[in-house]
Amino acid sequence: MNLSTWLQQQEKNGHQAYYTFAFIDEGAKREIRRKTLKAIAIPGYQVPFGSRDMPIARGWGTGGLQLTLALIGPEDILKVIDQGADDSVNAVNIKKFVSQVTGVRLTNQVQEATLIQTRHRIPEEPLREGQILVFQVPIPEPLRAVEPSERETRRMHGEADYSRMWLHLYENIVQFKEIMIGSRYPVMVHNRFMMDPSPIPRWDNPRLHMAEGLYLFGAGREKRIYAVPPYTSVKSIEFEDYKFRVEDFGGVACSRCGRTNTFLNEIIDDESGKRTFICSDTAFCSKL
Amino acid sequence: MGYVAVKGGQEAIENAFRFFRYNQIRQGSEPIQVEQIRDQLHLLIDRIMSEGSLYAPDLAALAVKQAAGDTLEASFILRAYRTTLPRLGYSLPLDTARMRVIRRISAAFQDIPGGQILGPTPDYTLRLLNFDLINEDSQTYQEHIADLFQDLPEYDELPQTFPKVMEILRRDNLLIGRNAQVVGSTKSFDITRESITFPAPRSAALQAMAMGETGGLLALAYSNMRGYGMVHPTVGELRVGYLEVNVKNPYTQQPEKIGEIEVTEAEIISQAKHKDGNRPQFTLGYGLCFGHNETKAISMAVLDRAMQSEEPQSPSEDQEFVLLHIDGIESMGFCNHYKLPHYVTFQSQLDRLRKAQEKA
Amino acid sequence: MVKPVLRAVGLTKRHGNGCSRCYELTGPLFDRNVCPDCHSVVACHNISFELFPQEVLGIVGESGSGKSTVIQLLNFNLEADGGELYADIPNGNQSKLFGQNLEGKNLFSLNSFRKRQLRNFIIGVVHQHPHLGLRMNVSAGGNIAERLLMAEWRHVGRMRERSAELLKKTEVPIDRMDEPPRNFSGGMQQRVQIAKALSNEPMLLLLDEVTSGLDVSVQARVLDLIRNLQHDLKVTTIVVSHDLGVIRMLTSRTMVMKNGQIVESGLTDQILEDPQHPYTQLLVTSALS
Amino acid sequence: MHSSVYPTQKIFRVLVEATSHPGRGYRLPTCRESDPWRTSLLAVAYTLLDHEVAFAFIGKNIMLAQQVYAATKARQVAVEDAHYVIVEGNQSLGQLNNVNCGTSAYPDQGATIIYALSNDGREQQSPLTNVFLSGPGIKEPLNPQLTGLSIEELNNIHHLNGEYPLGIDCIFLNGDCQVMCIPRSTEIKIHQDKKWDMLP
Repeated sequence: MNLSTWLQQQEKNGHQAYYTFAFIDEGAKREIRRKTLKAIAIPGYQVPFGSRDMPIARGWGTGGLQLTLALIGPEDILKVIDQGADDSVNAVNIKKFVSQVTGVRLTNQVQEATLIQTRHRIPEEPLREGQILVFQVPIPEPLRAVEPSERETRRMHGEADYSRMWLHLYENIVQFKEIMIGSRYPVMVHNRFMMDPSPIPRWDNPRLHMAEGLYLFGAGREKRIYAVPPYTSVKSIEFEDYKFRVEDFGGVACSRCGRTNTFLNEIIDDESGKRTFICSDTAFCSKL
Repeated sequence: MGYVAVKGGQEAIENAFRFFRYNQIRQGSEPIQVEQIRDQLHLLIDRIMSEGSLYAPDLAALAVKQAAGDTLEASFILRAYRTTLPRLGYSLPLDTARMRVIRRISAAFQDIPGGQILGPTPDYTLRLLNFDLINEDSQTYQEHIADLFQDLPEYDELPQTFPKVMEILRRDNLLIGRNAQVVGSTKSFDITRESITFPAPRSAALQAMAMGETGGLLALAYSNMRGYGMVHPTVGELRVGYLEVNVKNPYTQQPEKIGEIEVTEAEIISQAKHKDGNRPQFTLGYGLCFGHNETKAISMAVLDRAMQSEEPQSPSEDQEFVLLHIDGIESMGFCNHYKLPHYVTFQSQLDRLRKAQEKA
Repeated sequence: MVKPVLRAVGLTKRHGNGCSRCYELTGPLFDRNVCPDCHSVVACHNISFELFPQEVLGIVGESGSGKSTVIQLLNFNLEADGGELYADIPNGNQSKLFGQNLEGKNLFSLNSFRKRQLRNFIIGVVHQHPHLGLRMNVSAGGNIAERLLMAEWRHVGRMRERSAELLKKTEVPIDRMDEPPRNFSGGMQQRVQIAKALSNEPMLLLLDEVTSGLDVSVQARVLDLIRNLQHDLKVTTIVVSHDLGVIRMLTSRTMVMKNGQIVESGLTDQILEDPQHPYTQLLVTSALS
Repeated sequence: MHSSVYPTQKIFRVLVEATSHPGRGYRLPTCRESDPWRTSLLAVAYTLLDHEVAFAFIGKNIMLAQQVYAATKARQVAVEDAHYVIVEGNQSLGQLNNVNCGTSAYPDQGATIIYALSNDGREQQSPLTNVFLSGPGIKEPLNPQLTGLSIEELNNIHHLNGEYPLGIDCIFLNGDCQVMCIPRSTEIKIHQDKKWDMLP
C-alpha cells in the first residue's frame, strides 16, 4: 500500500481500527497460546516462543504484554502495576495501550481484576482461583548469573544439575556470611526446575508457593514463557543452616497506612534527609 | 513529600512526549515531507527496512520522521507495526543469480565475466563537506539532472543477469560444496515464528543477521578482521540490485510475481578448509540484506563464516555470542529499561548489603 | 563368588562419520586407529572387563591408545557408540538414586538426568589437568562443596567440616580452604582435586594420568598420598597412565591398550615380569632403560 | 475485527483453566449440544492449530481429519512427527508408542493429545473412582471428573509420562461439551480393584 492511501484509510477509520483486537495478529496469538499451555503443563520450565515486536521497547515488558494480549478478552478487567504501584510510568503506559487496543475495563483493585500484569511485585493481597498474574521478565534464566551460555544452561536444566547455583550461594556465605541475592531469588518449582521468579523482592517469594491463582511469566527479549500453576510447590533455595530470609524492615510502619506487614519503599526526604517508609503496593496501602 | 515519588502520572507521560514533538519543530523550519525522506535519504530508509525487517519504503520514511531520525527508534516503530500484519504465506526462494544488477564488484579477480560494474557509490570520492548542497532547491535539482544526461557517451546495453563469481570457483572445485557448509537442517528456520535455539541452523543465523543492527554487526565482524578471529576475507563478489519476489499461486500452483525488492549481497572467500583427507577448498561467507547497505552485507558474510568455526576461539566465532547480541532493537530496549524504576529490587539489595555489613 | 562392581562389555567409541570397515581396518594389527577409508578415528573398540570390589585396575598405553576414552565413557562424558555397562550398586547408594533398581540395566541406556545422578553419587574423577576438575576461581573448600552439593548435601557447616577433613587427608593446609586453587602450586591443586573426587565417598574412583603434569619430586608425594588413601579408604579404582612406574605402584591388575584395543591383561606383577605381547615387551624394556 | 477473535480467546482461557486444574471438567463455550463431539473438537483445533504445526489422526473417521485440516490448514503427518495427535474415542490402541515426548533440553516439544471421547453408550458413564490425580494445580488428590474415559488409556498415559519432564499433555473432550486436561506434571495413580484385574 502506498502512503497516501494508507493515510486516507487512517483518517477514514480513526486511529485504532488499523489494529486488530489486542493488537497482535491471530496467528501470533495462537503460537503464544500453544506455548502458554505447554508452560503450564511443565511448571517452572522455560518454553521458547517466537516473541513478536511490540510498540513498547524490548526490556520494558514486551513478554508480559504479549501474554496479556494473547489472554485478554472483552470481559476481562485488567490491573497493571509496576513496583507495586498502579500509576507508575510504565504501568500507566501499558494500561493505556491495552485498553486502547481492547477496550477492556481497568481497575486498581486486586479483588476486581481478572488479569493482572506486573513488574517486580506480587500484590500484597492473595489471588483467588481463576485470577491470572502476568509477570514481565527481563532475564528468565536463573542460571545466567553463573553460566552465560544458553546451551549449557539448557543442559543443566535437562539434567537438573543445579550445583553451580548452590555453589554460588555457598561462596556468598564464605565471603559475606550471608546469601547476598537481593531480588530474583531462585526457587525450585515442583521439585524439578530451578526458576527465576522475575525481579520480585524475596518478600514475595513465599507467595508463589501453593497459591490459588495462576502465575505466568513472559520474557519478550529473551523469548521465553514459563508458569507456576495454582497449588504448586515453589521453594526458595536455602541451606539447613543458612535459611532463606525475606527483607527485614526492623518493624517500621508505613508512614501512610501504618501497616507493619507489607513490603516498604524507603523514601529519603529532600529537606531533612530523614528516611520514611511507605507501602510499595499503593492500592493495598489505600485500602483501609 | 515522599508519595509523589511512586506516582509517574499520566499527565507527565503525555507532556514528556509533547516536549519531544516540540523539540522537533520548534526552530520553525519547513516541515519535511515523507517522500523527501524516502527519496533523498534512501540509504537511511534501506537501513531502517533491513533492521525493521519490513520492506516498505514509505512506512520506513514515516518512521524516520516520527523518530526524529533516530535509526534504532525508527526501525523499532517499523518492526512493531510488522507485528500487526498477518503472515499470509511464504515467497518462493529468490535466486540472486537472476538479480537485476546495478552494482557488482569482485576483489578476487581483476576481470570477471560480465565485468566490474561500479554503479552508484561514494566509495571513490573524497569525503569533503560539500558546501554547494547548502543552497539547493528544485531548480538546482533539475539542472543536475539535465547535466547528467547531457552528452551521454555510447554505451552497451547491460545484460539482464550476470554469472556469479563464486560459481567459477565452484566449477573448478576450489570452493567448498553447498551442502558441506549447511549446518543443521536444510529446512529453513523462521526466527520470527520460533525462538532461536542453539546450535542454530545457518538459515536462522542468516536471518538474525539480516535483521541485525549495522553497527553491531560491523563491530563484531571488525573484531574478527582485526585479529580476534581467523577469517581474513576476500570479497568474492558484492552485488546490489533488484530481485523479483514470487509466490506460488494457490490455485494454479504457478509462480506469480508480486513485486521487486532491492538487496545487497556479499560473498566472501575465506581460508582453505581441509577435512577428512579431502583436498583443501576455500570456504564461503554469505551476507544478504534489504536495500543498499554494503557495510552490513560484508560484515554479515564475515560473521557467517566466522560462526562456522569448529572450535570457536573468539567472540565473533561463537554463535550464541554473535546472534544474541546483534539485534539493535532488543539491545537498545534492554539498555534503556534500566531507566525504569527499580525501587523494589534496589530495596532488596540494600537489605542484603546492610545485613552483610552488620556481620562484617 | 564375589560379584563385580562394574562390568563393561564391548565399549566402543568412534569419532567421525564412520563406515562399515572402520573396525576391521584399525587396531594394533594395522598399527593405526584412523580408518583409511573414511578417516574416522576409532578411539576404542570392543573393550570388555570386570572390576571387583576394592580392586585397583590399571590401564596402560601411550597417548592415542584409547585409555582416556575408556575413562570418559565410564564417567558418561562421552556417548558410547557401542557396548554396555553394568554396575552393582550397594543398597545405601541405590536409595540416593531415587530408589531405582539398576541391576541388569545397561547404564548407557539411561537418560542424561540419570547418568548425571550416577556421576554425582557414585563416581569420583581426578583429571590430568587440574583445571578440568577444579573451578580455579572458587575457593578450595567450595570446590569440594560443589561435589557434596551435587550429591545433595545442604548444610554449610557440615560441608565445611567434611572439606576440612578431606583437605587434611590430602595434606592441603586447612587455613587455605577459602582460597581459590589458582593461588596453589600444581601438586597442591592435584591434591585438592583428589579431595574433591573423594568427597562423596564414591563407589568408583577414576584417576586419569593424575601425576603426568607434575614435577618428578612432586609426583612421588602425590603417588604416596594416593597409595595411602587406597589403603585407608579401599575405594574401587581405575588408574590410567602411560607410566609403568605409576601402574606398578598403584595397581594389582592391568590392561595394556594399543590403537584402541586391549592387547594384554592380567596381574600387574605378571605383566611387568613376563610381558607376552610384543608391544608390552617394548613398553617394559623402554621403561627399564 | 474478525468474528473468530472472541471464541478462540474464550476457548483458550478455558484451556488455560483446565490445564491449571488438571482433572476438573470445564464447559467449552462454543460447543453445540446437537453435535457436541465434532463442534468441540473443531473449536479446540481451531484455537490451537494452524499451518505452522502438524497433527496426526488416530481413528476411523477420515472425514474428521479432513475437517480439521480444512479448519486449520495444519499438515497431517505420522504420529511421531505430530505436534498434536487427535484420538477419536478414548483409545489410542498402541499407536501412541512412538509419540514425540520431547528431549531433555526441550521437553516442551512433547506432543499434545486431544481425545474426542465419543458418547456412543459403550463407554463408562460415571467418573472413575479408582483413579487418583495429584500434582501441580491439584489441591487434594481427585478422581478425573470427566465421563467416557478409559482406564487402560490413562494407564498408557501414565507410562508415557514416566520420565518427567519428558512426556505428553492430554486434552479430553466429551459428549457433554466438557473439557478436561491431564498435563504431564499430573501423577496418575490407579488403584487396582477386582474389576480391573484382567487388564494387561
